[in-house]
Amino acid sequence: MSDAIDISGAAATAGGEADGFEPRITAFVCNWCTYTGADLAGTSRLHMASNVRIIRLPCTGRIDPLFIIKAFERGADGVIVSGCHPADCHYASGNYHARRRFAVFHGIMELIGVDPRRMTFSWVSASEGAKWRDVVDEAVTNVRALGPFDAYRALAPKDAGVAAPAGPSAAAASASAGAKAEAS
Amino acid sequence: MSRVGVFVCHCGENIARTIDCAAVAEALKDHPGVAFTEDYKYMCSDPGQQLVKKAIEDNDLTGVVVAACSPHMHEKTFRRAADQAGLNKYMCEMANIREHCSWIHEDRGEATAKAIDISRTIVEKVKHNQPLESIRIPVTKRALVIGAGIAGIQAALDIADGGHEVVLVEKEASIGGHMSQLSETFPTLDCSQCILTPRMVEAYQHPNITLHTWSEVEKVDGYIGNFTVKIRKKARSVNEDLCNGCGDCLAACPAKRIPSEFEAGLARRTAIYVPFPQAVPNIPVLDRVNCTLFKGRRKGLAKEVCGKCKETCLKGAIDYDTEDTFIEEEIGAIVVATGFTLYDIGRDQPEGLKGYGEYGYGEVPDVIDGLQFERLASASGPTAGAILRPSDGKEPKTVVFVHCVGSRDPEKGISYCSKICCMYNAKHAMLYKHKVHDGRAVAFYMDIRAGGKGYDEFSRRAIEEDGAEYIRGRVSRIFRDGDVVSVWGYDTLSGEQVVIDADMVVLATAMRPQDGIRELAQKLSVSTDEHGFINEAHPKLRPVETNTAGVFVAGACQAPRDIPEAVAMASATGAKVLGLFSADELEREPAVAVVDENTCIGCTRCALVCPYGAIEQREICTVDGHVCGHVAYVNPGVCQGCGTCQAVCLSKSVELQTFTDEQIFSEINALCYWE
Amino acid sequence: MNELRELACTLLTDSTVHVIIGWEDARRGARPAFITDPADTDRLIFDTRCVHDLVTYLDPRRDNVAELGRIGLVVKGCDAKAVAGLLREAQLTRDDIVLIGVRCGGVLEEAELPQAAPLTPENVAPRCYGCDNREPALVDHLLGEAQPEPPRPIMTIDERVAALDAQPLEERWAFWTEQFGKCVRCYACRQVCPLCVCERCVAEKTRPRWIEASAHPRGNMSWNITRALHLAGRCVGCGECERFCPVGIPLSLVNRKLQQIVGERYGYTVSDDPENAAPIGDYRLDDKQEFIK
Amino acid sequence: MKHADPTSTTYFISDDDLRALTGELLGAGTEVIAPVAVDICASPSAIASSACLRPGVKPIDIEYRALADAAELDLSRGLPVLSLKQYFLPEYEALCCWRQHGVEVEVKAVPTEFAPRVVLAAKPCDSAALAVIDKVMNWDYHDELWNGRREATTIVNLACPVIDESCFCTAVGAAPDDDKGADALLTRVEGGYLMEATTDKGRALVEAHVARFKAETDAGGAERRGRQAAEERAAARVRVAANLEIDAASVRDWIDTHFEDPLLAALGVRCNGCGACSSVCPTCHCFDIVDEEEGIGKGTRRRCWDTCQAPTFTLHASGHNPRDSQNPRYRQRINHKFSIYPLKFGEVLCTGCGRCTRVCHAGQDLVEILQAIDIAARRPEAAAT
Repeated sequence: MSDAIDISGAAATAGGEADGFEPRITAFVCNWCTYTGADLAGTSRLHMASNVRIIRLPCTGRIDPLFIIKAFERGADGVIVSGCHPADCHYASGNYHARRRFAVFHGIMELIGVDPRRMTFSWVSASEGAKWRDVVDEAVTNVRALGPFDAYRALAPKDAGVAAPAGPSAAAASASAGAKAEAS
Repeated sequence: MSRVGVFVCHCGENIARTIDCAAVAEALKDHPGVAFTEDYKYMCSDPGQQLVKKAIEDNDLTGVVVAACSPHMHEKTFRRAADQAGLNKYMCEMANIREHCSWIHEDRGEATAKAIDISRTIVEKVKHNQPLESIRIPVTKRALVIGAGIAGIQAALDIADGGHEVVLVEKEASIGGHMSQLSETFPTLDCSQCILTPRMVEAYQHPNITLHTWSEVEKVDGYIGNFTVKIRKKARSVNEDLCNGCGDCLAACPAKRIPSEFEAGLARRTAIYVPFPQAVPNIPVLDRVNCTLFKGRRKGLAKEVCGKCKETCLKGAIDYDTEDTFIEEEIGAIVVATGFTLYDIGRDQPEGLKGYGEYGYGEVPDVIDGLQFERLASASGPTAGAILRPSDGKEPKTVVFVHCVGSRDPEKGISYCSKICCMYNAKHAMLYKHKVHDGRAVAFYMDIRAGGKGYDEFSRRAIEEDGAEYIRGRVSRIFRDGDVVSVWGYDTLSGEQVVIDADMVVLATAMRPQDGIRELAQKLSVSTDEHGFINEAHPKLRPVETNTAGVFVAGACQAPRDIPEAVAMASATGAKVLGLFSADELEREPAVAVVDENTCIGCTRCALVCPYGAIEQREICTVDGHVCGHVAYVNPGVCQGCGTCQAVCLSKSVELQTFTDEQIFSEINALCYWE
Repeated sequence: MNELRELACTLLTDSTVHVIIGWEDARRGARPAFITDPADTDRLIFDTRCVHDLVTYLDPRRDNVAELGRIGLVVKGCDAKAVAGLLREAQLTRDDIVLIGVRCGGVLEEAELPQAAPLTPENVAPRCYGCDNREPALVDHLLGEAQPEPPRPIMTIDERVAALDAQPLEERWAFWTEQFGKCVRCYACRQVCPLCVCERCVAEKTRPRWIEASAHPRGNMSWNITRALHLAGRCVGCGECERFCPVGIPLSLVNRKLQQIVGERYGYTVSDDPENAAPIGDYRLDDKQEFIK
Repeated sequence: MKHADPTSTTYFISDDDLRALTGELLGAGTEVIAPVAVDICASPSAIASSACLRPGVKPIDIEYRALADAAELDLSRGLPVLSLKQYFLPEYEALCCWRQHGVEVEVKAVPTEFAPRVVLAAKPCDSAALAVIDKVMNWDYHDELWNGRREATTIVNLACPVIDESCFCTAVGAAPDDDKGADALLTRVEGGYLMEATTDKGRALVEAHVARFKAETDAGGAERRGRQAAEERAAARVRVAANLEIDAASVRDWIDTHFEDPLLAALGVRCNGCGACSSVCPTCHCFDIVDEEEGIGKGTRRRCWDTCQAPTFTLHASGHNPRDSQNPRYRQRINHKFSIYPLKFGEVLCTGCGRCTRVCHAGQDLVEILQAIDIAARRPEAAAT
């Protein structure tokens, strides 16, 4: 419907973007290690890809897999989850609990057919500004190679009268995503 | 409907160089719920803050987003400003467009676009912020000081003089620590005992200080302002109230050949003993391991084989059947001052360390360590201050001092510099030369580290005035060669191999944290570095705080320290504790979890994962008051706000204030603006 | 069977319990039975059609079951694991129920059959193969004589999961989007799950609404992933979710995959020992983290 | 050649013509919905179900689907898993969407006109259900979306070829050969079908494709086919009636006056409240309205199926829930279908398709329940004791 309101968050991901595609990556990071590490990267003027948007949380222990699912629903092509190294958790054990949760989530997403390279998990301490830069750049490179996560966006509801979210149909999308998965 | 104000800071050129701040402010104008946007050169400057306050008042803003530097930098600043403008301070958040954007990107277009996203994200968060009140928790104005060396004593005295009770716990029989073993102290060469003893007595007699010697911290519960500490008073076998310190029991004791810890093994003591004459308290303990009576008991002999001390004690203070007792203390703040122990070059080493086979694993007589030399040089020591070597009591004519034994030797497992050795070696060389005028003092060193008031002058004096020979180089071998101790070294300046037939060798062995420090750190839930030294909260800005609120650190348990540093740290902790005690309640960020009792089913998952044991089960009752179930309850005093409970709650029945699901959900939602 | 009926009769007669929850024969096959009158105990049956995990009736929020009084529950080994789950999560007090265990040699895939059929590789419920709890320990009474091992199904669940894992990513994605696409969000899977006992399911939380309510592929994906994750380390593999699903989504494959993950990574197998703490909510310092940079 | 006589309403259409007719409709871009056998063992799904692994006949799902090709048309099938309801009240549908600009909100409603479409071989219990729901959809509020779809759709029923132990349409005033809610009825006869067009839409369909139909006026089999059809249909009714016979009126009144009766009050004990019965029910029409965000200040308002079997259905904002357990919730289901609705609209809110019974693995059996209520209603004294 030409006159419909475009409410599709991922409108700009129309297939045409495939060339010159810029991945959108959401990072869920803990306040004490990785967020501070990212601050250090800044104060050290370490240049890195600009595709990552950080959401600050107190601890990786606070991160619910639903955050990641919602990020994909909202058009993220990839996610980064990062916190304190084991034994460094500001809250003693938050990251240990998170580690188990992520392991299970990671397994399920793989079963379902989500390319694990769309999800980067890392430990980045407050003193590892350079590591943060590397994590960001590597994630961006991986996701750029995989292409837009149209397969997930294609799950969006297609209502009569509401402009359907851009991107190919579920089948086509999954196929293309698959093709990329195989290619890379 | 929320009315958020967005304030974009140029940070001079720091942000403006790569981000078009005006464009960011412009882009945010029509963001749903945004009522005011502005960009300014220095938002944190006084006029900048004025701008924020004015905007809050003029546009009755319900939330504030400052797009500038990291929240770790200026969040407090702007929250204070918001507060002054009558807006709840927790309705103000920072969008980090400097560290996370302008400083790490070059392309102006990209950076500006990202800055807009970041700002939108935080606007979305603020739209769901709740006005919160800081949490107030009562403070028990009693301090616990663990370790009664010079640092512990100093901290205890400062706090006690500040008018608050102190519980001082010392695991040895006497307070005083290592300083009481020293002869003279650098760089002034004043007598250690002379300056320490008055402090020990003062601490002992101070009305505000409760002293527990021969005691250890068993268990620590609670949190800042409200710790409960369980202390183990080890069985002393001597009633502290009855004993008058006459010393008859010592004379009576038949077991007299036990190496004295205080004399660093250079003298003997009895089984019932006082560590040293000036001990505080001057009350003996019975060393049950070496006591004849207890040996008999361990053998299971029918009748007691000894009992002489008890017989001689007119006060009837001795009781062989006392056992460890426990006392619990309510505590508001804790100072850790457990000090150091010396690295020992022997074969048996704790994990990660290696001994010095090349130096004979400490089995060569007349190869001693610094503390042993202190005892030799001490007027109150086994030789009454005469420098006589242990093997045959002969006065050594050639003494070799070896620096950095263990220290700065990653190969042996210790990479750090023990810091005080350069100074005490100089002191030892000096003391030796003062006592043995015709003697030869040779020091092998890596570098001379004499930073400190009067320190360099002091070490030069050893060389220039007292004629100590300093050889720059390491010692490769030390072994007994007939009557002498042969020292093979290398002079890196002349490039020559050096062999010295010494009469005695003094090793400046490294300083290590006390044994058992890791266990203690766990009880206090503070972290330690790879060597076991306790981690400070910030190496520069919070050197005497730990990452556990209410636990402070002083002296050599944090890193190698000399006396003035240890004392300075101790007084610093004193100031911190007094500051904490200056208010009846302390304020905490309301970043705590809150349970929705309507939907919680009391499955206890949250309680299982809470690192602080802040979650307990609470009964809920129907209107007519009969118990109809259990739900989780989060103790806001204990909760530190990690949010792990919320992530594991299946029904999302617990919310972490300041990081609620709605806030995070909306931040993720903001990602839709990417295009 | 008589053993079961007699015990039930005694328990009801001497008011040890007020209701026996077991299975009965009905017009369309076996189904849950709620016996309150000793005279009715001869309705009780136990045969290969008794597929239902009756533990779902112990959900503390089932007031209409609770008001029947003290419960005597007939459980197979797999059901006993679910009871342990409820005990573990403080949803039940052991002393409040009487557990009547039945030695089990496996069950059929479906309960709606005129009479019990002997188990064959074609009709056996795949989950029964390799069952490690055919004689529940967590019971007050254990009835029946020892049963033979269930037959090996044409394809075991593990083989199915393996077959699925062997597919390339895009095949798996196509498969699951198709399967989850069918979901009508009736939440039958949740309602029958003996361990889904939340007062308010996360799917019904509205502020914020993490899981979209309407049955479009995106909301369905979110719901199905979340349902699975919430059962990680808790699922006892009773298969009721899949059996009740009106559109036939193969949920037991997801559940099984989760069991494999916690099994391989944390050496955890769900058992009917209430002390056997769940793996999620627990941790080891040296937990595997090969997927973390 | 002889063409169909427009005045007559009974025609014969051969199997080939029916397929051709379907082809024409599709060719003209008309959506054609019909029961389709879906191979649930299509790879890779095969591993999902043991049924697919068993030797011999492969299982299939029957679904109402929009045909892609006339060849898919297969009238031999039984009852689809989901009823025809989903094509008139979809599992979810947009009502409107909104977008916020600053403090302004722009709202856009969805269109309520729909392209014409045809349903072939609809189950009589499904079409009848639509007619029943029409009542509530045009009561205090005229539901444009529902009615829009109803008007745009021509429904051709097929007299039931498959009947099982859960069918009871005849007990609730419907029939396996009913044309209620439909525009025409097909009955299997040798060589093809008898087609009775009973509404203008039905007749219009015939006229539009008149070449495909033969009026059943001529001799030469018409009478035989008529008899054959009549016998088939009568036999089907008898088979259904054998499952259940009740007096719907006395059931209605008894329920109305026995709200607290133990028989009604304890119905839900084995029910899990999963609501699968409502999902598959052709007459359950309750929906929830939800606003689903697509980001900041933008989203869609949708209505989606809801069920009275879910606790949240009646949960008040206060936390109070008038139907606080499965007993009152299940009673509500019976009450609404067999008493409240009939009393208000003169129609039982059930067409006896039996899906709820088939789908329930907890053994809730509507046939059994209605039987019990019927007995109670006929012999009040029996129920009292």
